[in-house]
Amino acid sequence: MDVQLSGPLRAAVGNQATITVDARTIRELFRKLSEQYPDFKPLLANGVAVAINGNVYRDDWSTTIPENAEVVLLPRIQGG
Amino acid sequence: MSGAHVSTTVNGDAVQFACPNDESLLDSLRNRVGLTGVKEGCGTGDCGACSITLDDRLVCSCLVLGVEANGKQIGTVEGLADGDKLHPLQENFIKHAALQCGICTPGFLVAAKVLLERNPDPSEEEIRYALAGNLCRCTGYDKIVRAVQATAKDLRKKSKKKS
Amino acid sequence: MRYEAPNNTKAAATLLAAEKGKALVLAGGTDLLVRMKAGMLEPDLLVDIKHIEKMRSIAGGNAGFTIGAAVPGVEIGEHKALGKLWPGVVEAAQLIGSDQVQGRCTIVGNLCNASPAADTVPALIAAGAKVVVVGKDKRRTVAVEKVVTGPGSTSLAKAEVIESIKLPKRERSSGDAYLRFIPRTEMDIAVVGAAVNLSLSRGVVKSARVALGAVAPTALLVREAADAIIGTKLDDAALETLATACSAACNPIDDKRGTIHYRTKVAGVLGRRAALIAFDRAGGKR
Amino acid sequence: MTDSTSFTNQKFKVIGQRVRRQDGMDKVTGRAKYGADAVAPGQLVGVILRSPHAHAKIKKIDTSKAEKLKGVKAVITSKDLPDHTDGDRDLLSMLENCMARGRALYDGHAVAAIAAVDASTARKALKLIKVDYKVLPHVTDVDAAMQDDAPVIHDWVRTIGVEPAPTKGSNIPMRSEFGHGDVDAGFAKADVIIEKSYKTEQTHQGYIEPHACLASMSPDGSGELWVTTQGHFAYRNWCAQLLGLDMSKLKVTSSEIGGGFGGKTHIWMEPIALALSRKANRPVKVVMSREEVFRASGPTSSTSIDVKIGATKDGRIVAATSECRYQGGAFPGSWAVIGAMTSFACYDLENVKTVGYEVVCNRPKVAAYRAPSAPMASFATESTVDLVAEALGMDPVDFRILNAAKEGTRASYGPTYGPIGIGPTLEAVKKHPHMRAKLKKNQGRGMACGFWFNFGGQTSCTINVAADGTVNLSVGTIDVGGSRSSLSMICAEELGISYNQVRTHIGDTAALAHNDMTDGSRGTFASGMAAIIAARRTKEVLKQRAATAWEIPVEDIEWQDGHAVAIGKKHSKLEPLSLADIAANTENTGGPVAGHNEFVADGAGVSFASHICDVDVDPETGATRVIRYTVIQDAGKAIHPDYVEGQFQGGAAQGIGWALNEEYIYGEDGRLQNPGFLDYRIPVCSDLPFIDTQILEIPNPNHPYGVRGVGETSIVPPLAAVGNAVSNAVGVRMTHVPMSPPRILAALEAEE
Repeated sequence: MDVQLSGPLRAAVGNQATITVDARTIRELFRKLSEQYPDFKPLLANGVAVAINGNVYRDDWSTTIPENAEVVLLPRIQGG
Repeated sequence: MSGAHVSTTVNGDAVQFACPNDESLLDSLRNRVGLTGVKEGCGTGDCGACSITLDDRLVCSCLVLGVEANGKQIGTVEGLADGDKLHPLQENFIKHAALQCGICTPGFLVAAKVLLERNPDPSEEEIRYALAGNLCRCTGYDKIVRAVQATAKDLRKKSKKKS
Repeated sequence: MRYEAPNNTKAAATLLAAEKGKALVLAGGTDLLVRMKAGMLEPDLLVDIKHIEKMRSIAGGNAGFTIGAAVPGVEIGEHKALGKLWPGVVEAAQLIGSDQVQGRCTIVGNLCNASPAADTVPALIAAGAKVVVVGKDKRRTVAVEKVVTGPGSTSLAKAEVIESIKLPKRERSSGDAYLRFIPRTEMDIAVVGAAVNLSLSRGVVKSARVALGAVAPTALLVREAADAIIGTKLDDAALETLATACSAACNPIDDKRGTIHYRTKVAGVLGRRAALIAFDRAGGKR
Repeated sequence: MTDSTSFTNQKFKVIGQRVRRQDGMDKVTGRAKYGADAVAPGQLVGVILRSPHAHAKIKKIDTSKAEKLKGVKAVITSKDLPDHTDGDRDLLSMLENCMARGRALYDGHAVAAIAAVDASTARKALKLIKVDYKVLPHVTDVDAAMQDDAPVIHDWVRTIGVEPAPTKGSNIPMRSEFGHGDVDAGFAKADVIIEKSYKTEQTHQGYIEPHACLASMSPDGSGELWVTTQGHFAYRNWCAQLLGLDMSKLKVTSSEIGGGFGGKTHIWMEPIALALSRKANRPVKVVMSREEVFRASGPTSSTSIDVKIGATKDGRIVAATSECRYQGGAFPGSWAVIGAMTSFACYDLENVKTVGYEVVCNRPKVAAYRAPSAPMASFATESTVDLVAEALGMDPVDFRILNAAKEGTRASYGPTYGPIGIGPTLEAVKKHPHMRAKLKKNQGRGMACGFWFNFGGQTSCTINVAADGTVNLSVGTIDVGGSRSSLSMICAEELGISYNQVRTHIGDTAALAHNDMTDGSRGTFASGMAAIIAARRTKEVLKQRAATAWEIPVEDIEWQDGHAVAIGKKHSKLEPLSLADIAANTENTGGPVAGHNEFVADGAGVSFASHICDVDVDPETGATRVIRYTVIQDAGKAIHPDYVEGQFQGGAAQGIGWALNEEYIYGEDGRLQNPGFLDYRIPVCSDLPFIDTQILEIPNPNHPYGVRGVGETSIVPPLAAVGNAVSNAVGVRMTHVPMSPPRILAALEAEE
């Protein structure tokens, strides 16, 4: 599936806006990205959220990613 | 710091405390009399959270020395209710959702009480200016002003009935 | 720190004179206690003047008022005769702080705090008010504009205390007004203050005094601004000359409350607006 | 079904009512206990010495005289706070922010602290500490800090997000970029292009209750902390990590909170209070003064933003860009990221690019402030949107409606929107009587839109059924504005009992599993969702108990209106059992009845608002008064409408204050000049009109009731709504917030 990246996350994957990864859960997605792109790991520690079909998941890495889902990685931001 | 022995009346009760001469009445009330309903938001008279009455005058207790309270009559938020019966302002603040975090509420209640005793039928503008010395950061003042208006109405009705 | 609450003026002056360290007068305390809390002032003695009966009352009438140094703002606001004859002085006193502050603050405290931005000072200067100063051995009367000598400093000697403020005899067809500019509607220190006091004769300004606050190290009595309207019916040209004179008199600073440019410009605007109110109060018709 | 969080459009009995709040009685009688209201036997007073310099090397701290003063029980410096952070840069920054480590980084930065028997001894002791400073060059302005010749505050900062990776230190920790399409191609198609630069000054949350805590540490490493906070679990974790404690040995109890708005999502003097207590082996109370709150807590960013929008004659935006430079204080943060993400979130754009630069300055470390970073970005965007509409000769509301995001729009920050409320709020603006009210000379009307994400996060709660059938709900999200009442309503709704039968409490860190903070408008959303699930689980237990009592299969039982009802003819003789009936006999049916939920509340729905503002400007003084104001916002579902309205009104008031008068003013010396409510001018009662509200309810599909967070969005539109109104009143476009009287007068004179 295609994973879109935004913000500082793009720099971690060689300045690509979209990459292709096969993953069924957020956990698997993050594991594969960390293996493929060493710069991704420190960003992950800062917090990365995943938008799956428009819903933003900030914490639960067990969330499953449906086939053909729109997947967007976002910085995990803070509220007030 | 030399100190003083202060005999005063708080919410109708005789109270005595000893304090250093430079201690604010706010600190005396909170730390020596145990009335923590009187809040400190600034300590400089700008927020009104420490509002009390001193001989029936509305004042910021942070701008009064503890020693100055000697022989005076003090009224705080703790003295508003009559036993288990809330003051109409207290009732209306709850009913009209006039508080969110509630830290400014004691000061507003005391200030609003003084206002309504002086002016039983204040206009919106009069209410807003009378309460300008009390800062609230949660409500935008909307529901506070409405609660005071509702109380003024209730009290006027009540005094009409009596007369 | 010692705290003393004498019951007569002489005793207050004697206490101040006897103290070797720093001795200060406590009236309303709305400035003093803030500074003490901030650690800017560490007095060795506070002399509370609120127990001095003479300083707690407002006396007089048309022939002149005497306002005790310990009278709080709220009582000045409640004094009907004073408000009728000197509405400008009273509104200036009422502008000091919130209702809570009004419960404590005094106009003499406002004066002795010696802030360039004090609200009552321009109004008192415009009114031609004087203060009664009591020392250990003598009393003297001083014009208000002679009391403050610079930001935070006054012409009072160490053992002197102001007992009261005297407002002069009020002539017929007189009016005064004080306006200040603040960014909010309440609770701010004046960015600019302007007071005008005038008397009319047959609808023409016979005498006038114009004073400005927060535009120089001390409040200013602006004679040129008064001259601009004396002998006029406050026509637009006279008002414009007054405004220009007010702006010209300004010697302000840039600070967190306003810029030099802003203060200078707004001093003229407020001077003009205050003159219109005073004129109207005096019964003038344009 | 029990644990499903999908929206079901159920009919409500309790939800939507305006019930009396449960903490109301304590709060109107002065009985409610806030941060500074706790007392412990033998407690000491803790005070903090702060740097008078914006940037200085601390050569030496001599505490010996202070230590010798009678009544002083502990003196600490950074030496008493050894580094336990194990290479975690963010955590170390947090520690360094709590107390300077060799360098003071801003005016007000803590340098040392004292615990003494009373306040006057503590204050006297502070003056006896001698600090030898070497003053260093400082920078406080966001644009100045980005210049090549600016003093570099942290030599270890390397800009993330740029190619090639820099090898040299700077004040720019990160560049981030969002967007899609081809903006150059988009601008090439545009008939009108407006490009404008904006500045906004730093503001503070301005909560009326200063930070306060009572810390009690024992030599065995256990301790308790009573504190005003938006997140006691986070405080527990951070304090334990920074002090090298076991998290479970530190029990943190949240006091009533006197306002937070994001400012109490971060620790400041709490680790210091604990360290003082540990050293003195006595309880220590630390209460910040108002001046300390302004100088040394976490205000919001000051910003500098460029926006460029291109549109075609038919009113379609064809390209939009923004560059957001956000000052984050003395340590790296990620505030510009949010500015860049929210810049164009209200619009449906084919070509959009937003860039954020985080900037470090010699100012206090920025913390969240209600929809953090969004108001400034919105000010720049919404001001420019009005300019584009004007250039096209279009009505600004129609122009926004034409370009508004909708379900299926790809958000400028990446994902595709589900059902959202921007369009409906704009349609509501068009219909609102406010839009047709007459205006006088020097009065003007403006409107603007705003967006906020809203969060969910880790949440746990417990429902306990008492023997009389009344119910306790324990949650771990702090109640900042009445959420305990909303949560009691939810619990009552689910259990089919009355609101007055439920009492909600905030559990301490030992009583519940972890809860994220009350931030991101998550309190009622997340704890509400957790409470729904916990209540549904409780109902399952109650049904089982009825089945046990009746000796019938649980499948034959339904829960109706607070009763277990046996279904079917064969059970027709069984009278329904009320919750109280079941509760009275739990010892015979299996023991106490409770329901729990521990989960991640994902699926917070995004929220939109449109505001309308009328102002009156005095052209001779620049004084501006807001004379009428209307907030229209999508709440998803309003649990307690009074408190939803309260959030709308409070946010709008804060935004109006920001727009007109609130700002941090730094001198040339890098010191804060207005650390008090006298000159940091938050709106007073007489500054504001009544603030009208209109709640829209476009259900969030990911919440059983359709709830969206409501707390933050309302602060986003006011800056631009006021700016647009000023422009329409007196014809000057304000690009610098706050639009204080001197700035407006200067703009008017420049126009002449």
